[in-house]
Amino acid sequence: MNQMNELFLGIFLCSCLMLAVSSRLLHCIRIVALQGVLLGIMPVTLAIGHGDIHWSVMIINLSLKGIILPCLLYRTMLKAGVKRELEPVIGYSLSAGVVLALILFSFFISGRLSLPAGASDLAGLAVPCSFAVVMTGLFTVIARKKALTQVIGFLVFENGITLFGAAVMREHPLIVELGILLDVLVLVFIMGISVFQISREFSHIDADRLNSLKEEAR
Amino acid sequence: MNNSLPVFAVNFIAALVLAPLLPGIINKVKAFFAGRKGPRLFQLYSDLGKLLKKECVISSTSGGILRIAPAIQLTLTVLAALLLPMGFKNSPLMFPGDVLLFFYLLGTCRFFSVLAALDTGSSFEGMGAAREAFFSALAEAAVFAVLAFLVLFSHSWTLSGMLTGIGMDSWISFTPVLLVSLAMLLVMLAENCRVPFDDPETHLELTMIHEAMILDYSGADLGAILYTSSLKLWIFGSFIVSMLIPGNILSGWQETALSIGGVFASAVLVGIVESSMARYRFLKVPPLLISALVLAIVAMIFQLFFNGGIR
Amino acid sequence: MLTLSLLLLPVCGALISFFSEKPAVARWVLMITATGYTAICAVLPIHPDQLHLTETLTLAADPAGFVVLAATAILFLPVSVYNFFWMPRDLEKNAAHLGMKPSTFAAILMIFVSTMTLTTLAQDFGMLWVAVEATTLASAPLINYHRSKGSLEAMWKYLLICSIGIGLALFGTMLLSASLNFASASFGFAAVKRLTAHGFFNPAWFKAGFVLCFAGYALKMGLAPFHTWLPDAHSEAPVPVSAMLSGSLLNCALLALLRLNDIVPSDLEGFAAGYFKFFGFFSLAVAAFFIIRQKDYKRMLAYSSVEHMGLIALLIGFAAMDYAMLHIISHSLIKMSLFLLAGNILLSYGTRETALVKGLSGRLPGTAAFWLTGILFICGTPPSPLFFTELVLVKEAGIAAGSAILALLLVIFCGMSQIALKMYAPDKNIGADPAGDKLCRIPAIALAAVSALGIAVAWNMIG
Amino acid sequence: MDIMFFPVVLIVTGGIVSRLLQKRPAAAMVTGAGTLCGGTLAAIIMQILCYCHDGGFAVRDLFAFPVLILGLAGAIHSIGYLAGHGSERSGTYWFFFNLTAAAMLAVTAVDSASNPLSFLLAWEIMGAASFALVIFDRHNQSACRAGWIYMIACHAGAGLLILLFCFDLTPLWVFIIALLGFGLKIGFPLLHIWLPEAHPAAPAPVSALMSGAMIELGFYGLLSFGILRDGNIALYGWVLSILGMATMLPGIIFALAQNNLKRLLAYSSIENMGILSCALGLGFLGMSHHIPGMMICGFAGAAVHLLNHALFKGGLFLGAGSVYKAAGTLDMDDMGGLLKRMPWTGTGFILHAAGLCGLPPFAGFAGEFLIYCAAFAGLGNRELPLTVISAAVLVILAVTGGFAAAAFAKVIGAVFCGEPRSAQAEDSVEVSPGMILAVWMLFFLSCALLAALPCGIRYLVGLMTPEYIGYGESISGMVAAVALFSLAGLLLIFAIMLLRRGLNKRCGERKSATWDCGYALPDPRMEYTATSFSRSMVDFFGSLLKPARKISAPQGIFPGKSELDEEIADAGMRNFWQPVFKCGTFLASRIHMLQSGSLHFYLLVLVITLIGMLLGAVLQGD
Repeated sequence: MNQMNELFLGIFLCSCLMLAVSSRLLHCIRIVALQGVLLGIMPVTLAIGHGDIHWSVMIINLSLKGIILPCLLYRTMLKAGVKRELEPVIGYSLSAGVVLALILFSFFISGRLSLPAGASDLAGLAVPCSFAVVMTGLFTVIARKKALTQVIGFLVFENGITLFGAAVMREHPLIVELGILLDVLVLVFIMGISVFQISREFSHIDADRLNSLKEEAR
Repeated sequence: MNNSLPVFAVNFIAALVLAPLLPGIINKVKAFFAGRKGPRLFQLYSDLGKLLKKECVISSTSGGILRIAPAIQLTLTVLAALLLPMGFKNSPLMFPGDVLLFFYLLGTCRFFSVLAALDTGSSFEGMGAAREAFFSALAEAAVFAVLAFLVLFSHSWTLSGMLTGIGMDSWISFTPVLLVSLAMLLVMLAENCRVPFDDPETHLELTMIHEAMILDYSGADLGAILYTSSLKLWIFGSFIVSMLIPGNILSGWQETALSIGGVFASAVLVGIVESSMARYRFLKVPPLLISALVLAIVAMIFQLFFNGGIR
Repeated sequence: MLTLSLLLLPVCGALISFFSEKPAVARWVLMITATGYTAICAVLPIHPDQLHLTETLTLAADPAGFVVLAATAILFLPVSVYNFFWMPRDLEKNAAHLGMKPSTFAAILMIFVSTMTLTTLAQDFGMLWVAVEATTLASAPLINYHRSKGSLEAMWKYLLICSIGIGLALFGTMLLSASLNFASASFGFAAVKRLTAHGFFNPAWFKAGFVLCFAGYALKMGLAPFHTWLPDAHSEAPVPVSAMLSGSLLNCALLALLRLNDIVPSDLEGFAAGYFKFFGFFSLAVAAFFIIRQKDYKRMLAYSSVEHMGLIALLIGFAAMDYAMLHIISHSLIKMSLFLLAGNILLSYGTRETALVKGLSGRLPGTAAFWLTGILFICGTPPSPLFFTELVLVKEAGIAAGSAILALLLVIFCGMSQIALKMYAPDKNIGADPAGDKLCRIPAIALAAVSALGIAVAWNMIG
Repeated sequence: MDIMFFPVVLIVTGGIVSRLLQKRPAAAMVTGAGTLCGGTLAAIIMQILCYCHDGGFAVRDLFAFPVLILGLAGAIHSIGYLAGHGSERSGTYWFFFNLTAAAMLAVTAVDSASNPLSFLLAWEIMGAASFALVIFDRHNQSACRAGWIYMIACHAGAGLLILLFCFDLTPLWVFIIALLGFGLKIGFPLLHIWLPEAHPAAPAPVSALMSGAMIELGFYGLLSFGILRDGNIALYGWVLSILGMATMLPGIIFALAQNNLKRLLAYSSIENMGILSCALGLGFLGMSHHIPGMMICGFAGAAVHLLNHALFKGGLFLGAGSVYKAAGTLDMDDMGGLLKRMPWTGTGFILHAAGLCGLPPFAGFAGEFLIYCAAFAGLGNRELPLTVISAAVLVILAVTGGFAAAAFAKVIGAVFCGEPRSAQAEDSVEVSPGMILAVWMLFFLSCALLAALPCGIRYLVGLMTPEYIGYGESISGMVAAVALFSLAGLLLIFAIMLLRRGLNKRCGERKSATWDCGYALPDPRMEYTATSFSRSMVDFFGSLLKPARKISAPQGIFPGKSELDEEIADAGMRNFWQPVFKCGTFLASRIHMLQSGSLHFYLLVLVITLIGMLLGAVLQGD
């Protein structure tokens, strides 16, 4: 199963690069959904050969990250009436370069961290991958203007963290795991509402134009 | 020195009695230089006699300082005179530090004369008062620099000790004493409102200092003021004379004559100065007073470095 | 049982309030809930209580947690009482742009308190993270109670920056867990501490995890340079919420940092303390410059919170834990009073701009007097307990750092007092507003309590 | 337990009760004033009983005395001052007034050596409570600015004291920090800027308490904490005397130029603190060079001047308060002729002013006399630096005295003499008896001080330095001579006044308009005002004072309204603090630009910091 898991990780990295170059919001949402599905499956594939498989967690994860959240985002997109990220802060080709650099950087950093004892076999690859996903998420939040894209970026960031958790760690207690999931759900829900409210109030969802609150220079 | 008290007493009474002569002497000298006959030598005595009989007119603006100021000035000037060595004899009332009291008594006189001038509400008197306050503050600097010199020179804290302490040996180191005397002469001219600081003869109120301040006095009050200013002239003359002439070279009564003669001579000197120069513009008065300070400081430097005052 | 009721009481109140849909009911429910909540908190130290969720997962109030819990409770009660009188007046003035129903507002406020309670009770890093994230979620809608472009923007920034910050903390938590080489089944504070104390950890992973957790919770706490969202959120929120955000929420994040600091093994103490010191000092410096000539008095208070979080971080960095706790409690009370007073000013003048607030001493005499008192207190004028904590801090920091801290505190004082006095300055053209001034009693009582605390501390220190 | 403990508690309790009685001003007043008067009186009596019982004396008693006396006088004066002037808030007033007085008393009473924290606390509370009083006056628009400056000074001073108390420093550093920290209270150059702002703004009894007692406590602090036994005594002497000279002369020059009555008095306080510092400096120089005369004269002069300044400046501020109450303004150009309208206050004010200028026959002279004597003693030493500094002190002190006389002549002339220059001054009437009593009480106390001085000096020298009792004897003899001369002078003046009365009864006395060069209708507008009085002196010191004049000169054949407006900004403020604050504000406004409102920028900062932290943490491990 290890090769399969490596393949999943590879898909993760590719999805990051795809996210960097895609301007259509729908496309971005699909990428997030793909990542969500992968995250749902990976604990199972990882656990094969190790023993316990938490099917319930898998189902919740899969349905939440792979289906519900993308749906929420899609709905918000429709409501806000925005389809494309037209003028990002950093252009698409440059973004691709940056994400590539970030991936390399993640490998560099994790190379310097000796793996903890008792980590799964996959950890050597999973750690840099999850670092890369986290950084890509952060990069997306910074480099894109639309509030919705920022939510997507945040979700990618969150996925990176989950990936790390799934690939490197044993599980949290179930209740904590559920708490984390609930938090993410509510967060995206509230963010969605906010994006909707912003689009209604400002008739745009450009986060860079939300800059009325500042210290005025004299 | 057992006969010093009577000598002092005689000199003191002479000062009180003869003081009004000084303005007469000055006027006579000035008249001489101007080729006029001038007022009588005893003119001030007659004036005082006349004023004592006259009705007193008080400004209706006054709040009372005007009335009390002449009494204060007269009293404090007489008290100051008591501290001064007279006829080269120590004052019987002397005590260490009395020199401070001496100058501060004169200062208090001036303070109240300024207040009295302001009390009338007259703009001319205000003008005079402002100038008096300003110039006398600057004169204080010169006075206390002279004092510092005297303390250094005589190692005494009493006025009598300082002035009589400049004995024969002071003639050996004459330069500092002369410089200090010159400074003191300038202070005397300033304090007594003589040319070149002020012109008592002027008839234009705008240019007056002391005369402007007493515009509203009349009767006995004016008499007291005039008498006080002549006594003040005497005090300063006597101060300089005691400083310049070393004591204890003649017998008691000859010294008395010398000192009174010296004061008269200082009056003549003032007269000569008044005849030979004009009043300075007000802007030039502060530099002149500061030069008096500089003179005293130079004297001190002389004393410290050239006369071996310092280890 | 007590612990559970502490968590569930606000939730019940929230449900009642939410479904009643009436502002009056909401106000009453809020006040009653707060009273009950405070009462339970008061009983808690007498009857120590634990709630076992699973065999490894418990909820309990340990000393540090209890301090923060107490700070929350003593804020919740006055804020809810203030809210009782504030809400109708606010409805009167701002009915046109309400972002939600008052009942919903009260409900979310209670949920918010519940999540903060969970933070203080959590005994496990995972639970802690869940609770802190939940506080963000519960507080974000509150900011947008008065819907305006500004509040929406503030909410968005708050939501996004804090979520990322908390995400980092989650990442950090996982790294920490990994650093323990999976030796422990539980991730409770005590267990982790036992492990680290005996050296069963991977230093590199531990450091990375520590840094990420530190950054995440410091962001929530408002330490510079992660404070950027704070002035926006705290100034745009309605005053009861501002008071809770500044007075309680920041403490909760701080508690997380305290937990983190607690598990640091002795050979890494210098490493951890360095972060506390650096970010504490940096916050102090940043706040100092932003307070000077601040145009918005609520923002000024927000920056002052940044400053005080910096001071508390410094106190932790210099290992003066007792005084850090004292600072937490005093700062919460004073800052709450100031925000409530700012609420009075806001209601009466209708603006947050300091330049437009003139003649406060004539218009709202009581508010004005306590406003000045509060500003002096927050700047550490005795009898404020902050004076003593700052004194201890300077003493611990040594002469060079101590002088720098004092200089920055002076700069902050200059800035704050200038603004406060400009508002206070009498103006003949401004008439009195006696109705608006009545609300100053609650902050007044809080300030009196703070002075009493300060006097007690002084008594104790002088001996 | 210290004997001051109960008075302090009584006064504070009274203040709190008074605040609680805010709704009933009369009751608040009775409580506040009653407890303050009672507390201070009790403290004074207890102190005297202590002396009678077992003798002894401590430096702190010297500083406690002004607090007690001015607390008492201030309380009496406040009763009248508050009437119709914020009496509805009298509870607040008394709360803070009592708190200030109690804190000041506590500053002197706590055992500061063993318990610096309580000293620090009392010190801070003193500052904060008096701050509340500075901004008490709701009619004064600029009070808040003044309060701000004052509070910053207090806070900065407290900060320095914290440094002083928290760390073990070398004696030199202790001295420097104490000089800065307490210098902020004393008002050394550049640290003085709060004085001319806060004193005019505060209610008069508060100004009296602050100026007469509080700033002097700065010296108490300096002596208690800054001057260490193992420090360099000569250095203390040099620094204090030079600093004193640098304080007093500019202080009085600025005083001279002011047209606001209380501002002038505030600058005069700066001057007097300079004199005090000079006296202490001379004392320390005498101590380090082993010149007993200089040491004793210097310290005794400082002590006497301290008491004199407390009494006279207190009286002057109270008098200024009475004037403000009657004339409704502090601008001297709008006053005039008040001596006729309020003879008791006016006479008291004039006597206090003469006393503060150090003119005989008042007690003020005794203090200056001793300081001059210290300089004399230094002159006789034949050591060049000491001679030079003594001569310099002598001259500077004299010039300062001269200008002080000029400044107070200006005050008296502009406020009390001549004709009123405004309608309100025209209508002013004498203030209530309590306010007069407070002023005169202080004057009589100063007379008593002069009378008690010879014995006091001998006693204290015997107590403190028994080996120099001979010097004490001779110095007390000198002071006794001064006192006797003063008495003689007063009696003589009285006699001459009687004489004059007799004379005028015979010759007649009548009143007439002031002679004004033949001008028939003298008008108040023609009078010499405060501005014009000091004009020539201000011009002389123009380079220091930099007066900003706005003139609209009379023009044309029939000139219309013409005006001259003169404003003199404080040199320290203008040349130092304003640029400093401007720089700070500019820097802050640049830094404000970082909070640009851009979410992307915020996040970027976040990520960069995070990466920096991570790299730091990971690389550190290697």
